[in-house]
Amino acid sequence: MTFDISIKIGGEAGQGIQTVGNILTSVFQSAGLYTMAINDFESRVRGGHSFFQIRISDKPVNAPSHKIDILMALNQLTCKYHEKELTKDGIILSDARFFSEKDNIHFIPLTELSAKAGDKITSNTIAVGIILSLTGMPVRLLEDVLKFSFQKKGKDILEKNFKAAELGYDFASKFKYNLNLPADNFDNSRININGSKAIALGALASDCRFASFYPMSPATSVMKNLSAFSKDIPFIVEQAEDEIAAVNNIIGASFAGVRSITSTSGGGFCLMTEGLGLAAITETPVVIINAQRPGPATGLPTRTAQADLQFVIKSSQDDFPRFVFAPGSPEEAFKITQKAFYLSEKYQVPAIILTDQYLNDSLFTIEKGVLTIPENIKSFIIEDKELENPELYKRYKLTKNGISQRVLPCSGKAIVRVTGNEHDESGHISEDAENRNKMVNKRFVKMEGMIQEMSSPETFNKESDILMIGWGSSKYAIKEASDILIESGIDIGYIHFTDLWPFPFDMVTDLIKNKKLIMVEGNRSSQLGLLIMEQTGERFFETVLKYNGRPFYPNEICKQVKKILE
Amino acid sequence: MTFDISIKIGGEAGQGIQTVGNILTSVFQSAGLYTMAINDFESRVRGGHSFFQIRISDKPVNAPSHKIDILMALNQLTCKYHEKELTKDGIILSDARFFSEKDNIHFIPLTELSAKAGDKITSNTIAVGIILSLTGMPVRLLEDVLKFSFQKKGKDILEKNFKAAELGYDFASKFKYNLNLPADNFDNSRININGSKAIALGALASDCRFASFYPMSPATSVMKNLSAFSKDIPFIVEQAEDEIAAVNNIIGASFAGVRSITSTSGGGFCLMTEGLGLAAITETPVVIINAQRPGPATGLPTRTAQADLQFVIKSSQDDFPRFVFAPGSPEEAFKITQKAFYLSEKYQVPAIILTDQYLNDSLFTIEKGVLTIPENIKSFIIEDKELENPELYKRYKLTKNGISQRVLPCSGKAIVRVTGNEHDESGHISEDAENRNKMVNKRFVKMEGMIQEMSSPETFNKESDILMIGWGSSKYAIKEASDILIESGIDIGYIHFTDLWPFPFDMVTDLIKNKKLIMVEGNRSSQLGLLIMEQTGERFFETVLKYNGRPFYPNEICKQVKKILE
Amino acid sequence: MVTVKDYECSFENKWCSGCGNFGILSAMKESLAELEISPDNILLVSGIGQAGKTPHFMKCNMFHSLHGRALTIATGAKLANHNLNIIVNSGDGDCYGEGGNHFINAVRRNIDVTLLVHNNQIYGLTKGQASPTSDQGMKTNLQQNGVISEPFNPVSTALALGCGFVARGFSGNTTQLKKLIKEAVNYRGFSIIDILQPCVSFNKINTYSWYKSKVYDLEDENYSPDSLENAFKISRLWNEKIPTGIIYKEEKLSYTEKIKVLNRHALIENNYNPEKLKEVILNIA
Amino acid sequence: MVTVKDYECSFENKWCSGCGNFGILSAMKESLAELEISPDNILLVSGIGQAGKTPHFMKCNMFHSLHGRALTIATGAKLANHNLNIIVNSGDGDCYGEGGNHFINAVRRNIDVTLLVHNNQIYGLTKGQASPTSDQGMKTNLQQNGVISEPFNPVSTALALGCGFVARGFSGNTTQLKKLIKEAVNYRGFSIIDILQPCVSFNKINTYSWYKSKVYDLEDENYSPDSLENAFKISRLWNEKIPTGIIYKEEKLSYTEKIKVLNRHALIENNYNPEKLKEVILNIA
Ligand SMILES: Cc1ncc(C[n+]2csc(CCOP(=O)(O)OP(=O)(O)O)c2C)c(N)n1
Ligand SMILES: Cc1ncc(C[n+]2csc(CCOP(=O)(O)OP(=O)(O)O)c2C)c(N)n1
Ligand code: SF4
Ligand code: SF4
Ligand SMILES: [Mg+2]
Ligand SMILES: [Mg+2]
Repeated sequence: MTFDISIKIGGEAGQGIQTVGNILTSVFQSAGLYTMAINDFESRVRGGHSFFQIRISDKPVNAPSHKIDILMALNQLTCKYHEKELTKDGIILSDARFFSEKDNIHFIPLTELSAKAGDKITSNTIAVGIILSLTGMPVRLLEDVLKFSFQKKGKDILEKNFKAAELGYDFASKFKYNLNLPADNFDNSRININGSKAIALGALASDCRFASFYPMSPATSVMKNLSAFSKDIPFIVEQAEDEIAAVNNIIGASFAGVRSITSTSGGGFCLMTEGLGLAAITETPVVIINAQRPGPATGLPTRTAQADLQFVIKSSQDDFPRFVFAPGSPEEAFKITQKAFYLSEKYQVPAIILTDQYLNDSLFTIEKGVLTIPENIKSFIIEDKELENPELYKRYKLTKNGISQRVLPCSGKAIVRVTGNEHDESGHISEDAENRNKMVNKRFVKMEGMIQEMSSPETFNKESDILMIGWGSSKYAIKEASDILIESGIDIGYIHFTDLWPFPFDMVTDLIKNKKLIMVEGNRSSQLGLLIMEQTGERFFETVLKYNGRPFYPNEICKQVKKILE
Repeated sequence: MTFDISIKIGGEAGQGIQTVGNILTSVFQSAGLYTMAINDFESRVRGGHSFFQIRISDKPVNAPSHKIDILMALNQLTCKYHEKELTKDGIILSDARFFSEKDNIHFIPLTELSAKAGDKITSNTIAVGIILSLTGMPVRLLEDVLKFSFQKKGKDILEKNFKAAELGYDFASKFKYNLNLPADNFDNSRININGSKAIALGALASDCRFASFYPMSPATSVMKNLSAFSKDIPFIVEQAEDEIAAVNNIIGASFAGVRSITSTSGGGFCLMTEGLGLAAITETPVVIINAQRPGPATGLPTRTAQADLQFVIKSSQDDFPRFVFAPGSPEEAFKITQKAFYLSEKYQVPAIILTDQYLNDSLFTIEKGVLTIPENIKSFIIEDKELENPELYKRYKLTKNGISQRVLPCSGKAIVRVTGNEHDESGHISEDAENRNKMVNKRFVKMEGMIQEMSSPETFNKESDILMIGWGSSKYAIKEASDILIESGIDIGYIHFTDLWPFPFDMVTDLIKNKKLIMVEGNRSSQLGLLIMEQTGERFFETVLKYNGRPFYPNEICKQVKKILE
Repeated sequence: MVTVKDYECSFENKWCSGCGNFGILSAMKESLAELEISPDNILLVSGIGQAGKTPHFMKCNMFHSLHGRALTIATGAKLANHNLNIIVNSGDGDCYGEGGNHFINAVRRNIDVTLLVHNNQIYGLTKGQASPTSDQGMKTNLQQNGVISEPFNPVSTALALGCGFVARGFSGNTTQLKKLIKEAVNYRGFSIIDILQPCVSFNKINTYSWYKSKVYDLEDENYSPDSLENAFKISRLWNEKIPTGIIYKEEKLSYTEKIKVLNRHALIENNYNPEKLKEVILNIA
Repeated sequence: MVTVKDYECSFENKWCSGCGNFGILSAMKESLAELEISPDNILLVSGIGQAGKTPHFMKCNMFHSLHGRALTIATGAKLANHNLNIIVNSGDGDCYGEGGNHFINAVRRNIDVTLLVHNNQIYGLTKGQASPTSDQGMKTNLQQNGVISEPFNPVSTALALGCGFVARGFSGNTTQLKKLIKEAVNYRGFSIIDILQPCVSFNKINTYSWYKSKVYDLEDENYSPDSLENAFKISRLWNEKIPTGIIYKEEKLSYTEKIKVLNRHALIENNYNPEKLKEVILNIA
């Protein structure tokens, strides 16, 4: 890495912080730089305090930094909260209203400049111009991005924004400060993408055609992405009356033969747990996204957490098999969504994907090539003509691997009977004790196949005696922490879990034997730690836990790990 | 034990099997005998096959027997299904329609006899008369019970039933068969009671005054008992529109100051999980009964299971403290319900009681003295006048033990603010990171006190190297199995859990160290076994699992344990 | 030719003898046969309750789902494949109690599904608690002092929500019921028939003869079901006389007809199109 | 004397400036002051949404509960202590969407609680998805092709369900709104005011001026709110003119008045009575 700088734009909700951030990120991307951006906001539409923070480097960066080089303060709270995050040479750019006289604080007269540009709504573009100038980006790149962003708004708006950009550049040129980042390595093999969009694309690349949901942060963004794509592709996004309806809608649609998805967050997932059981006993494939946020109950609706792992594994009454995955990046989100659809249909069990506000709303630079679209989708649906005798078809025929032929209703002569009561092979209610044993075992025997499908966790320096263990979205924060620790002379490894249930206990037992384990998790009780204890009998581990609604930063992991190792 | 006999009455739903069973049980009880009765029925109102099975002894009996001495068959299926359960000398009493010629089958012309008694609805009483005669019970005892049961129906009906009873006695007197049980040890210190009623009484003895529920087997019976009592005591039972409403109704009522309860089963509990989180974050005490039945989804609605343990411990998004109990008998149900109310209010956390169809619907003989009514109920509610300065009252004031003073809304000058969002001490929404940490920790620190309140599991012969472990309703079946095994020369102990969460891991770790463990559980995955692994790191155990919807019988546990030990 | 016999099924019927559900079952079979819809072309969706068991008692494709959720399953299935003929069998508790919110929204969507509510004014399968339609004053084990809530009026409510086909049937009049079911199935949009169905085991108030003495056929009065205001007025009748027949009917576009992507093909009929997807991915760059 | 100032609270208001919620908040404070109800004597219960935040912005006892569940909390609290004055603040999504089933049943119970629905025809807090009351055709990020469901008509539906106090207010007319709130709070039974509330951030169709140009006060037309049929007719008006004021009013016994054990004391006022319990236990032997 030749450079690694971070820019934070802070202000009130409604001031357009996210727009500024998104445009900046796009420009850096088109300059050929790697970026990673996080999005921090309150549960309100106007006012309060929020920020957008971009990290930029010539090498991949995939976690936020705790140090800021440029802090743009659109409200006073930004200075108050974030001044301490500045690097030694870092500067603050701040709007007139709360300008204070310190060496590293630079006054930027946004209102004045935007008046000059002819429209006060251009003030965000001016802010962008200033930052880009200070980082050494050419104005041309900004103009390209503006064209893309504002073209729909008409020529007049576009012109004004061009002008605003230039005013910003001019204004900033009088500062001595300039980071002079390189701007000529554009590489069109990369794009910026957040977790939500990656999941949405993963669903499309799985031939998913139906989604039903009830709005809930931070889960709605997955559906928003699907909605946007649905203009080009035969895809229906249905807004249900509640989460109960949403999950049952997709069970109905999947039963009828269309791959289906829903997306919700904790409280909504609560309401889906009964439907989860229905999917399980009727053996109907469904994919459920649980985008985690801090709870209990409404908790912190727009913030992040990794605290639903045990819940999604153990929830709904009685025992039954399911898949649980937790991607650690947009790449993994895209791939795992496809895997979830494939496995859910293959085994006829529900699959749950745990994401969170951090992964869903953060932008990462990825290789476009990662988003490979498969040429074919393997379907496990049986057609009437493939049946020897459709009249004798039994939806729940007992088989060695627990998987029965799945025929669609009204697709031929076979009669398809499905019930949420315990049933016999033909799908009729049965209270018989022997039949019950057979059916429970039929469902459970699938676990033997399912566990074979689980990828073992990704490992880094796994030979070390000390291993950090994490899961899901914290992947790169922990990875970076482990790099820093190793560099500082501490021999440490890292195990990253994405495939969480059925728990690959054999592989894991081997990996962790006789190691010092440090669980790094976004929850209060170390839920993966407990799961590892439950599944492997491993007894002792240390923890680095964070549950204040904010994502992990590599340096704080380092600090805590060092404290543990002292 | 000088005798230990079992009687089974089988027939269709709607034939009055339960009435016959209940009357018989009452008569045996009034003869001074100990009884234990189970109730097996399908999810339908008429037809099919169901049975009522009574075990009778001169010593306490608390689990069903696999052997039957008298089998009364009111339908043909009874013979088909249960003939093989007969003891060597056992007899079948069967109605004309499907009489078959075997030595031990006796024809009982119920229709004919009831015609004689003047009303065909007396045929059940005739059946009762026959059985009582064959067991040596005097007709007088039956007449007392009939008086009690039929007095509301008028003199005519009562007379007819007396006559019917006598006809039954007369008819049976021609059989050589007679068990000649003693009938003169009536002891009014004992009563027959099932789990539902014990829970309902426990709630009343906790000063609970409000219940809200949505009907669901096998949970409705708790509410039915409370409804019946509510004629004498100021108690409201509200039937809600759904389970979501039910749990939130009781949260509202408890917030307003009245101890409150709800009762549901798995699928209904799913719908309550979001409310569970609301109770947790608002720190509102509530008691939730989850009466288990086999799932997933609708499963086997009228049958029994112990398969929601992990679900109730881990459910609802994010981490928070709660209590989970599982009584093993009506005595324990009565006591634990009181403990649940007490602790829920003391710690301001939700408490969940796991019962099941078996415990709820089975009759046990208990000492009346066990049902002690406390003279006072300790309340943890703070009144305005106890506050130094009501105007400064803060609902969520940070304290060392996590417990804040709980004042009721509109009970004085103090303003009570409660929210399901993360909040500050005063109850207002707060998104502050530091405050969040404090509030999570405030809730969690209660666990330290809570775990001190947990009783250690009851143990029997705990010094043995081999320990069976069970929880909840299977208590006496396992206990009896351990007695039989010990008698047969196998040195074995038994640990019975009622207090399951917070898990008393210290006590347990000591108990199980270096032992061979055999988990005996009514579920497919050995949920308590997994919990013990999670909490103690204990790694190996054998299992005796049953999940066909039927309760445990001591002898089948013995058989399987022997197989394990072979 | 489809006959009622084609709908016979050997699975044991588990209802009480004399139950009003039998009339509904036979009217349904007859209607379907007369409509020439064969068992392999019909999907019955149901919730949990005695009504919810209906699909088990005839030969057909079925989804016997969760208590209260039948309409949500039917909605999903219809959106995935709008060529399906879907009839929902639900109980008064199932549909108007636990499923109340889905009832509201199925009506608002106007999804082309026929809803038959077996309204016995009681929770049958759970042995006799009050349901949303129980009359005030009805006592049960759980309503010791009698029901005190205003009964849910499904007809008035459906009208208020904008339902385009609202009817009331009586399981004791299968001739009329058969006609209503046929019209409802043929209606393009969401159609409701609230069917008065005596529960001989638990409802000792609203018995067969209680209903019999009150019901009358709107057709006999030359009622015309095209005025919403008239329909609302009629919908308030209960204690003296109970109107049956089609109470309101109005043609409008059904939900799936309004969804553009469904104009040409049902969702299930599309093919996976990797080329199109590659384009989408190019566009987001 | 209670004044509006008594209701002031220092907690920062988090609504957008210009939001229609401000009018509702001030009308509420004024009504309560004029009714001489002090902050320590009022309990506000709310769900989740912008409307749900209301109780934070005035001094009062409050339960800010779950999305959709405000009415269920209020019902429990009222049954436990029917001396409480309870007002529920809910959003159109909260009350008619997620909470639809509880809305139905609160009306049916006729529990003595006042419901104020901040109806902005949009999901505000979650940033602009269609709500049950969104007009057909409204486009949003999640409704790319526009809303195609029939909008939920809260007034018609409340009438169909038998509500005894149904009104519509407009947050732009606080004088009328204050009057309505006072009448609703004084009404013994379940009272609903559906309040038209412009969301300046997300609803660009049903704006302040859109409403302004359509609303009229029923009082100005000498409308008398005592005929259910008239009320139903009036409730159908929307596109041209939107009636506000009390649409229907009928006196009847409220829920807690019908519960015998509550005739003398609120549930909370009873004392624990061990003697009575011992009797009960004796009786079951
Ligand atoms: C979530 C849930 N709650 C409750 C139940 C229990 N339950 C089964 S059937 C039923 C009521 C049946 O009444 P209704 O819908 O009127 O049907 P009927 O039996 O009268 O035909 C209930 C409450 C359930 N299965 N699931
Ligand atoms: C169970 C559940 N589902 C979804 C949400 C997310 N959510 C919060 S507010 C809201 C909608 C708000 O709309 P509305 O009720 O109309 O209130 P407004 O913000 O418009 O006042 C939703 C869907 C939630 N908190 N809980
Ligand atoms: S209980 Fe009632 S509804 Fe159910 S089958 Fe029997 S008569 Fe019919
Ligand atoms: S988003 Fe709409 S409803 Fe919410 S505060 Fe802003 S203007 Fe008001
Ligand atoms: Mg019913
Ligand atoms: Mg709204």
